[in-house]
Amino acid sequence: MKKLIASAFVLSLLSSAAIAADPVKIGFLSTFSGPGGQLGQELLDGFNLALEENGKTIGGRPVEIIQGDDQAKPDVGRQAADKMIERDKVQIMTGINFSNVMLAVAKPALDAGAFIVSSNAGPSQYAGAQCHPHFFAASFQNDTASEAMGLYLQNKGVKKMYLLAPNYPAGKDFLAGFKRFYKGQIVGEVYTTFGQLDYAAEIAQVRAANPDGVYFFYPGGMGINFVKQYNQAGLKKTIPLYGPSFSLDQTVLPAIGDAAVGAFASAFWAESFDNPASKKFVAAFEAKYKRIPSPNAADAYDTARLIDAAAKSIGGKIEDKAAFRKALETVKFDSVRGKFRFNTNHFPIQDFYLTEIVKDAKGRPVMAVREKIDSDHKDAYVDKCKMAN
Amino acid sequence: MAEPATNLSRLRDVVPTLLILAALAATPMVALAIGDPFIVKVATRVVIFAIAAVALNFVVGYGGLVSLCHAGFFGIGGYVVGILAWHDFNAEPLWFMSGTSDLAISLPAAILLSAMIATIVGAISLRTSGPYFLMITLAFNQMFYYGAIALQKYGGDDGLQIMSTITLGPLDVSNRYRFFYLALAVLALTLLLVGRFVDSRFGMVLRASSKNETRVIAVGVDPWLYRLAAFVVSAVLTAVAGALLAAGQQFISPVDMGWDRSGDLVVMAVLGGVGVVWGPAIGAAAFVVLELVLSSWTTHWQFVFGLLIVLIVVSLRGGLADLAQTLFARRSGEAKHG
Amino acid sequence: MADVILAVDRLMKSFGGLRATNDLSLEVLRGECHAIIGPNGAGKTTFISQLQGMLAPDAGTITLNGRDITGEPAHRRARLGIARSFQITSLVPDFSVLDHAALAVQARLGHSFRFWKNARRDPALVAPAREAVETVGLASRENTLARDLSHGEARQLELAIAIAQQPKLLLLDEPMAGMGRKDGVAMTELLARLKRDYSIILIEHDMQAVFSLADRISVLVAGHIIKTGAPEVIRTDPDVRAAYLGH
Amino acid sequence: MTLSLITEQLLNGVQLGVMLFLMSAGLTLVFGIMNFINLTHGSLYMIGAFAGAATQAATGSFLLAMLVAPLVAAAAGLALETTLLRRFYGRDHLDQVLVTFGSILALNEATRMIFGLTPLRMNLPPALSGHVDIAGIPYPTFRLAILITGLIVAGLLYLVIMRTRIGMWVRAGASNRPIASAMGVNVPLVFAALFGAGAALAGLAGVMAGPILSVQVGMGEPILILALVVTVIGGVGSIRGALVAALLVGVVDTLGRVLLTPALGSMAIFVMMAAILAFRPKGLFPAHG
Repeated sequence: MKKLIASAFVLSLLSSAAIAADPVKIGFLSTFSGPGGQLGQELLDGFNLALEENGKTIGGRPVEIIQGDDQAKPDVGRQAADKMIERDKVQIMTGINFSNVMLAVAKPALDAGAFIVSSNAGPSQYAGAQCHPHFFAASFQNDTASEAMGLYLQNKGVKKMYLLAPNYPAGKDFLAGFKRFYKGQIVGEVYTTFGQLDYAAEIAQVRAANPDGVYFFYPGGMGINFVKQYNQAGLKKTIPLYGPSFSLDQTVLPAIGDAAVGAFASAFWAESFDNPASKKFVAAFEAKYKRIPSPNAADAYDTARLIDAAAKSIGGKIEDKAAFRKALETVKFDSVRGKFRFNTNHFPIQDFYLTEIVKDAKGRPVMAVREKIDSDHKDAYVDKCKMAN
Repeated sequence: MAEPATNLSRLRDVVPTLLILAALAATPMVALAIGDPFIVKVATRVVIFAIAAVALNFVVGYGGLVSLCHAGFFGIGGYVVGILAWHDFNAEPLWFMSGTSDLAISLPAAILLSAMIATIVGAISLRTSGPYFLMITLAFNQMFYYGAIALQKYGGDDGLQIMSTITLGPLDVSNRYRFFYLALAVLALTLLLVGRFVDSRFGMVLRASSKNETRVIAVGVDPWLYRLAAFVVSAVLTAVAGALLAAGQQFISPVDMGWDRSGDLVVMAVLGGVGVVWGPAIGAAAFVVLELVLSSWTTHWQFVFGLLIVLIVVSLRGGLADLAQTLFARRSGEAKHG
Repeated sequence: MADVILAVDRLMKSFGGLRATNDLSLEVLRGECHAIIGPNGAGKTTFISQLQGMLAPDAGTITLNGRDITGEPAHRRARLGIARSFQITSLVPDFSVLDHAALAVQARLGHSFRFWKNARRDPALVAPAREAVETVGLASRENTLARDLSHGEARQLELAIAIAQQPKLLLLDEPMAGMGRKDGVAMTELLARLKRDYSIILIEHDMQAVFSLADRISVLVAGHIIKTGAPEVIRTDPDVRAAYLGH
Repeated sequence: MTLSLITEQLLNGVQLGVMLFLMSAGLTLVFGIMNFINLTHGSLYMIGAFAGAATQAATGSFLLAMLVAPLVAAAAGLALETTLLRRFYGRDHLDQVLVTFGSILALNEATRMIFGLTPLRMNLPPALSGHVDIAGIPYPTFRLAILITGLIVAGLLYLVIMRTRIGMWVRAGASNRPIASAMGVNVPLVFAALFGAGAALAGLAGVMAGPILSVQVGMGEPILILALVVTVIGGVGSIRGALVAALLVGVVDTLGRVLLTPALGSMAIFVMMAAILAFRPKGLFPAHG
């Protein structure tokens, strides 16, 4: 067994020994296997695209990406993160998509002195009380997309809403975020088993409650199942579907197909965004990967460019942690989201838009921007954050 | 006349056990020598899963009872340590007692709680046998799993972080080397206990019951109580492994007690070989190390991993232990001829 | 009545519509070898299984040494002194000959909640086990695993296990089933020795063996005992000849 | 809940049950007759769904997809059986679990390498995409079609098993294996055929689930667990038990989700299984004496 471990070690040494001196080392930990594997690949593709456009450099230095698979299991993620930090000596960690993996990984990574620049997961703990000088979320805080949709429906005067989400913390966060701004009547608030396949029973309950709209948060396969079945039940026309972009983005739309057309999503970015950075990104992504990018890919793309811009502003010397932190906090880059800046808790302040799912010229369902919901939206936890100096 | 057989079996069991423990004990020194402390973390994970797999094999390999609720006990052990530490860190009393980050208290608590739960679960599950036992234990595992998710106060699905420093009595075990040797000592104890148990009168009844229940009843023994005792012992040792996992990674989550983790433990045991006490320890090492090495090569590592498992089960009837024994036998055979 | 070790009173057992045991009454005397014979399908093994406790009768009582054991489970009956050798050999494939006998000894000695001491090196188990193994003539094979035994040896081992239990009553279900002539003769000699020490209920198709061993014989036809008597009485009984031996 | 809502939820439960029956039928027979725990059954379901989705994408025909999927699943099942799994019929359950576990990993990953990561889409044919009125409830036509198809298949299966020579052999095999093999049938051939038929049913369930669920890698495992629950509650080897248990699981799961708290709703069928097995340790309709 000792031999096994030793040979495992030698093998990984061989792969890392060939790299040129002084590269920036970035650990990309995400879910690559199992049903969640699609999201990890989406994030990695967005991240890699930005690096390639940049000649595979960060802040003018060559970059080495150490990839890790967390299998959507916190303890597996923890082990992979330990390896990245201790053996590969990564300086920045990114890619993590599940909040529970983030919570298992963040503390040891930060304790070891690494930066975390999240391209996806943005748990409320790190936006609030546990905020950390070296923790940045270039993506979003979990609740904000739901807050935007709640705000929109409140402003529009929609009276009765029915809420659905999986029974896990992110599901509760999303619905809590929605209720933070929506003050109308909530005629149903249902939490289903994580990974549930069939929603016929819940949809029947929705029909019986006859609300003015349904707000749902179902990521991945759950969202595909729910939207298809909702459409088959014939409810989409009478009771409109509203969701955060994660329930209706390009990771699921191709599989849902026409069933999603007519649903509404709140988003900080959509593939139809009309700014030069975004258009360039979408075109490059489609050309390279033969599919439309999702907001997750856009976030990862932004994350890489954000890290690069910050590193560049200090001449690539990210080893100076105080300077790098400062550079990240005040980073200026050409975000695909148009406007982007960090709040004091290192979570983004960004605009939110209402989008509707329509078919594009090629007949593919996409998110089309309808109106801006909120400018410079901040998360709800920033007041709890006492950022250390 | 019985002596030669006994000596042979002792050689078969004791020598590999000592080799495994010695190899593990040497890993921190290797890690230090080549300057890669991460190896110690991997070795710790190997040791913890080895404890659970060896414990599970007590009922699987010797009792003929394939349990799919051992991840549940693994998680129960972890949550006892985690919850007590949470109350310690937040200085909030837990019913009548205060929280603690001392393993000298939380380990016995984990043992006690898992023993109580295992007694109830075992008493019900052991009414069934064969595949029905497999599925009823799966049902209990699902109940534990959803129960842990319902623990919203302790993080629910997000899991529970241990913020305080874990100690063992006056000893700070947050140092990875110290913690590794603590885990290794528990593995050694587990191997010793299970090794003694399977050769004892108790073990004879347990093993005979798994192969021929009718015969055991006919000589005047009701296997039920023996199976229950074995189930409880196995569950308790698994809970200790879970407690160590939580203490070592400072974190426990419901994912650690999902049914697929139960399946992983069974796979480790069978992969290593259920016929010998130390087999599952090798299986755990192979599983953990293969997973780590393969997943660093390719995102399609599960394809290779799956094929390797198929290959092993097709070619080796007694798991990796079989391979080890064959190699050992051939080498000593060659030595004799040479 | 003191010399009756086992009394069976109006035992009934049905499987679906089939009456496998039909109003069966029988008394076995202490120290006798009581053979039960009957055509195939007469319900002999079903009857033995009810005596041992693997099957529960629908009605009737079974009394061992004056104690009603009808409701007792099989393992407790074994502890009360009933030992059974199975018609179809029932062994633990990866246990040695000695292990089997030792298992029976440890069951007799009380509970087996002893976790530490190696059972295979426990003289309290090994010595009596070896004695039982020697009695049936398997001494030279004591370390052989059950799966490596010949058919005849496995039959002998079945007996060794039963003897190691030191039972009050031995239930022998076709101990010679499937044996060649030579093994059969050896087994008959062995049984002749055993009957000096034990009360025995013997089910056997080998009539030569039955008539040489049995003190009394009961004839079972369609789940009912039609006759009980000394071998020479049974041999000449016209009803028995008609029902069983006649063809 | 109103009466019409209860009716609708019962319909939903029965429809889920019918799907589960299609999955469990093959599982319980292979388990009962070959004494083989086939964890790859969920992968065969996945293969059926992918084959169906790919066929529809290529030809646009849902009907063709319905025909191709069971055939591809059966072919995959037969390939697995003849090259690998048949060696494990006589082996320990543990070895069977291990070899099929390894196969699941490899099959899932292979599917991912072929079809990529994005879930596939299956569209409903226009004729089935509307809804029909059942006692005042607008019920999706496709779900009704699943229900009817499932009941027809269940009925046919019942007739085959109860009324034909093959069925007689299968029943004998499920309750007494030695007798079955002593009946002088070409055992390997019949085993393979049975395995293939079970795989075809799993493939059919997969393609019928395609328009409702997302067609993605890993879709087989959750349904495998439910099918195992059904198999065990019904009694291993019993077709009748599988039918009753499938409907029971479908209805209890559906109503549990509606009537209970989320945590309890998730546990409902497992609590039910534990309770049933505690009182009937060999399931509701034990096939082996």
